[in-house]
Amino acid sequence: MASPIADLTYRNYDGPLEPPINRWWAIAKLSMKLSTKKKGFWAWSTLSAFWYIILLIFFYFTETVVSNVGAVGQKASPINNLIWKDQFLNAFGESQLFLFILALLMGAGTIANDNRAKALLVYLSKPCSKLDYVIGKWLGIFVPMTIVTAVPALIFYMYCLMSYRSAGFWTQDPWLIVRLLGMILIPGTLYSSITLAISSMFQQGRLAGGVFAGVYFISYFITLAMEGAYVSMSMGGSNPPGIVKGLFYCSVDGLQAAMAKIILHTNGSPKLPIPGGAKFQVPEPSTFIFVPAFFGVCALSLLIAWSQIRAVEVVR
Amino acid sequence: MITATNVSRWYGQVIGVNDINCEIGPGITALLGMNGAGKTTLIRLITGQLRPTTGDLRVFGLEPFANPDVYRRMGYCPEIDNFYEHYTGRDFVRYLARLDGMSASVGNARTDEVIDMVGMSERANRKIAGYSKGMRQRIKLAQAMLHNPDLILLDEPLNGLDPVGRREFMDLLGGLADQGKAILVSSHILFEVEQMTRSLLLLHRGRLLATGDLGVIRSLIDTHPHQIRIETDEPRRAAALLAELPNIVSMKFDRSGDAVQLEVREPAAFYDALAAAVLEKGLTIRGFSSPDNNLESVFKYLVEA
Amino acid sequence: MSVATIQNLVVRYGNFTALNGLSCEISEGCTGLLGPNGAGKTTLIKTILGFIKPTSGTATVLGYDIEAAGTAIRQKVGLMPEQDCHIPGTTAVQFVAYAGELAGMPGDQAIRRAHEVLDYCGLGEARYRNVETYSTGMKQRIKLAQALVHGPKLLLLDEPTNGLDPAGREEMLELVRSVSHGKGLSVIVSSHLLPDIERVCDRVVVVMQGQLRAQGTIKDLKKIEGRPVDIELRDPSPAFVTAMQAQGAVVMPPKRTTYRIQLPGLPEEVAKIAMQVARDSGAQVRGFVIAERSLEDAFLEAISAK
Amino acid sequence: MEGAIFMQAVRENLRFRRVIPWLFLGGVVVLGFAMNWETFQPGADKESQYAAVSSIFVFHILALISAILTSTILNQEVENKTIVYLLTRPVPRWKLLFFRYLACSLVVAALASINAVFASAGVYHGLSGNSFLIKDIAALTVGAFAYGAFFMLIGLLFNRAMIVCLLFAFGWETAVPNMPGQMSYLSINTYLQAIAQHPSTGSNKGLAALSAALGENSISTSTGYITMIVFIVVLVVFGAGWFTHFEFLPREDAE
Repeated sequence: MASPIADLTYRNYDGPLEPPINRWWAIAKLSMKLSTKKKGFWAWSTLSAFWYIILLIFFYFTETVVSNVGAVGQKASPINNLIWKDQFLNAFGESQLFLFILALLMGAGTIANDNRAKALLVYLSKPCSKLDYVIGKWLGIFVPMTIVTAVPALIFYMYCLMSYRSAGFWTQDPWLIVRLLGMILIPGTLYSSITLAISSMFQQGRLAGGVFAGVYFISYFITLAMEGAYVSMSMGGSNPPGIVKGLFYCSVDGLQAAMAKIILHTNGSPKLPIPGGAKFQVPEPSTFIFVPAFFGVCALSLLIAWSQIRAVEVVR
Repeated sequence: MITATNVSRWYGQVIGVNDINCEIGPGITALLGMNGAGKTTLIRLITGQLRPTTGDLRVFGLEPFANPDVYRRMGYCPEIDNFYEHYTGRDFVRYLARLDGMSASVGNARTDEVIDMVGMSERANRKIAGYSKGMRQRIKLAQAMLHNPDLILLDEPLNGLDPVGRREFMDLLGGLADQGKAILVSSHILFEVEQMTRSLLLLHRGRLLATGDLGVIRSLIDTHPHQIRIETDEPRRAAALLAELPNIVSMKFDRSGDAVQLEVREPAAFYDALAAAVLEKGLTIRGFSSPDNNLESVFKYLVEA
Repeated sequence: MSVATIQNLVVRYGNFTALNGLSCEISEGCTGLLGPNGAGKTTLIKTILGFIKPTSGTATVLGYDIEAAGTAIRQKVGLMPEQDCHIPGTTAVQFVAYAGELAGMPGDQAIRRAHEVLDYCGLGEARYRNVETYSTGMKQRIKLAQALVHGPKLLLLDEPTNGLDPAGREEMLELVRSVSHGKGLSVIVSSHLLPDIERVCDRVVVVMQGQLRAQGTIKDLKKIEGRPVDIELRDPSPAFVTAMQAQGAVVMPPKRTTYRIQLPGLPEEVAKIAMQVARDSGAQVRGFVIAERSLEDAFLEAISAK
Repeated sequence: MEGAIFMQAVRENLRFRRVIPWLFLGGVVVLGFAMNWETFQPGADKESQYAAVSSIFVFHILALISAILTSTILNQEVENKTIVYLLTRPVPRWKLLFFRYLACSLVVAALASINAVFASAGVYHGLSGNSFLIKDIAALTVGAFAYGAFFMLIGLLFNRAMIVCLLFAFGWETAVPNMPGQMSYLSINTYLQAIAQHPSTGSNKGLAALSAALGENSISTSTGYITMIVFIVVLVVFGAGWFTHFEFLPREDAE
């Protein structure tokens, strides 16, 4: 018989419970919720699209100028000489620093802070496994990272598809959209793996962040040094040896650039339409070395993370 | 040894302690209070990690903030649970012994001594990372006693110790107090404090609510109302006999009919009257007891008042 | 019906044996798990949850085998760990709801239930604040809340009152007591504070050096032979002791102002004698109860027996 | 007592897990590049090769090592709350800070010098023949102390010290020395390069930018030394004063 006054003391939960498998989605969801709450996330995400914006402004002005001057024929517009996929490559290259900062923001602390807060005790006392945890954390970085890379690229693609079919946008490479979808996955895949590995080795998010930044910058210096060497050799008229081209891609940024060039199948072209600038571009690297290298780095990182995450400290 | 005059300390807008006046001498003094009452702040002020915002605090007549002369005579067991996790317990204490100004050999000998005192001799060579909470507490206590200080401050020292460890530790503190050392123990596990202390300081919301030794506490106990339960086969007769007493506030009978519950304002007078009722009026009782006849209820009474 | 059955459980870490052939039966209701530091209590809890694979022996929890059905067990069990733990960067509501989702609750149900559980745990407006700013007492509450959120059938509490002040302890114990009685929820409490165990538990299991030392109801453990009485005086009184001894009473060493006295006769008679003696020797009787062994004494006896 | 503080800090910094990444960096990256530098800068003589490797790698790694290891002086202890054990001992606070700083800087100098030795060994295929090595080690040691003092002060003043330090090490220290005019005088690296007196990288602008040699760097060795020593002394004295005077408590959890 129902009493008019409800019993508000403790009651058990008897609502629906999903079977205790695949809890990773809950973990990924929370990771994303927490990252997107940070102001920095939105600021750096927006900034990462800046090259697309510059391109749009450039296009706008060129067109205005061309139509106003009028006398100059359509052929003379620099837009007609563009290699379209290289515009995506350049925008990607320009966004790399920002994507790194995003990775630092989202990923560096992800496991390290959990270690500090002993959050694993919470995770593992619930029906979720170490695999759920790793997958969840990985997706928690991968998904936002990929979306941040994808949104401006796809918007730019749509814009170009509408406006510049006459300038060869479609005919240059009809498969561009497929290649783009591949390129978009690169930073998410690499960064979520690397940050998980580094983060899992530390108890403090800041230390993990410091080390991640160290790895990024030191390897970035290699790329910079090789670029300097490549450009100066090319200017001097000599053909830079293979090692220079190879090492150019041996950094966190370089590896992504290598993958992007392989996927887009291009050597790249200069950011500003300088005649003859193409010879300063480090050419597309070997698919057979860098595709396995890229996935090797990801796999190795995940392996490190897997071995570092421990369910319980064994108290002797 | 410790003299506080109008000591206040606040953090930004949050007040830690407010206008504390007290003196702490040799023997064990308990520092009581709820979470957030300012116990830790007061201890941090005394150990010179903080400066009072206003007022004057002296330890051995000196200002304690960052003052090595004070630390030479003071041992401190913080409430934190953090160590150099990759050190062994022994190395940790040894290092702190060196910081106390001991030479390596003296430091090592003294380390072994204090580690033995806290019963960690066999386990001291393991890494602290693998220690249980109780072992961590012991190591923290060991380092507080290293340089044989005159004043020892212990912030929640008994947390995580098992009953055997607690007993050993209280005996150890008792022994130190008998040597004339001043020991200030903060705790909120009252039945333990009751067992070891002679005097206490009670903080509430940053203010000093009560100070005194056991005698003072005793009379405090007597000035607040007591709940007394008398077990007897004739509860109504007992009630009739006792109802005449002026200091009884209320009476209640148990449903089972073999006990009566009284609220009494002046317990001292009441207990004499009860004895009289039993001895002179022939009231038979099986037993009586009061849950309020202890420190815990005084504490509750004072804090809630 | 028993909640957990443990048979000959052996757990080794390397060459260190944490549990050495432990067998016990934990029945419904509230059970206290006692033992000195390092006795294997925490290891037992971790093994029950399937964190640690036992070297040998078997155990079933809520009818599931611990080796075969770890996740199924963890969905029906709530753990409140000893250490402070939380999910960094969340508020209490988020944290508890998240714990519920991890256990398999749908997201909308989890939020609703999180609020409900936080109400039981007495966490008010602070629930919208970041967990990292919490005080010890509040951290304990959210730890309990995250253990309760998915409506477990068995709740494991490791030192639930650690770091709580008297008022907080009171509330926590009251809460544990209320959830463990008549709500279809069994509780295992591991604690060093024996008065706490005494307050909330019906039964205890004493573990030492990885083996079972004693188990039974608290009532049984506390019984003493010979029906002595405890007499509490206002102040210590040697005169009272000598006078009682003159009456033929056996007086045991006092604990503060409480004297344990053995004297033949019904309690009513003894009470009368004691009061008379006290009055004659100028002491005041403050309490008179039939003596029980404190749980602490029972515990110390259990662990020192070889 | 001073000895104990110093030795403990040295041991803490020389823990295997901490040192191994730096040795790896030196033994693989620096040595590898040094051995093959001629490929990247054809026709350059050994001095220029060494100078390029040293400026590009060794000096940047120095800043990185310093940024990461300096946090062990204080920040790590504050964050880990273990600082209370040290602050409540009869040691004057300035001594605590100073000897930990000394130990940390020496370890940083040693690790950076090992990198320099790797660079030299790679270019010269052996340990002899490099007249720059000694000067470089001197510059690295001064640099270790200067970065150490600066980062220590940042650690005393800010909560999120490591991020600030890394931004300084990679942002400020790579950009400012290349700035025109007198801006370059505001970078530690400028003075270190003055002490090391590397030969110019010639017309190669790309490499010059990386080796922080684009700016007008006309500081003499002695000016470099004097400026750095004054800088170090001022910062350390200021830091010690600050540490003695102010409270260093782990962040107060709303008690």
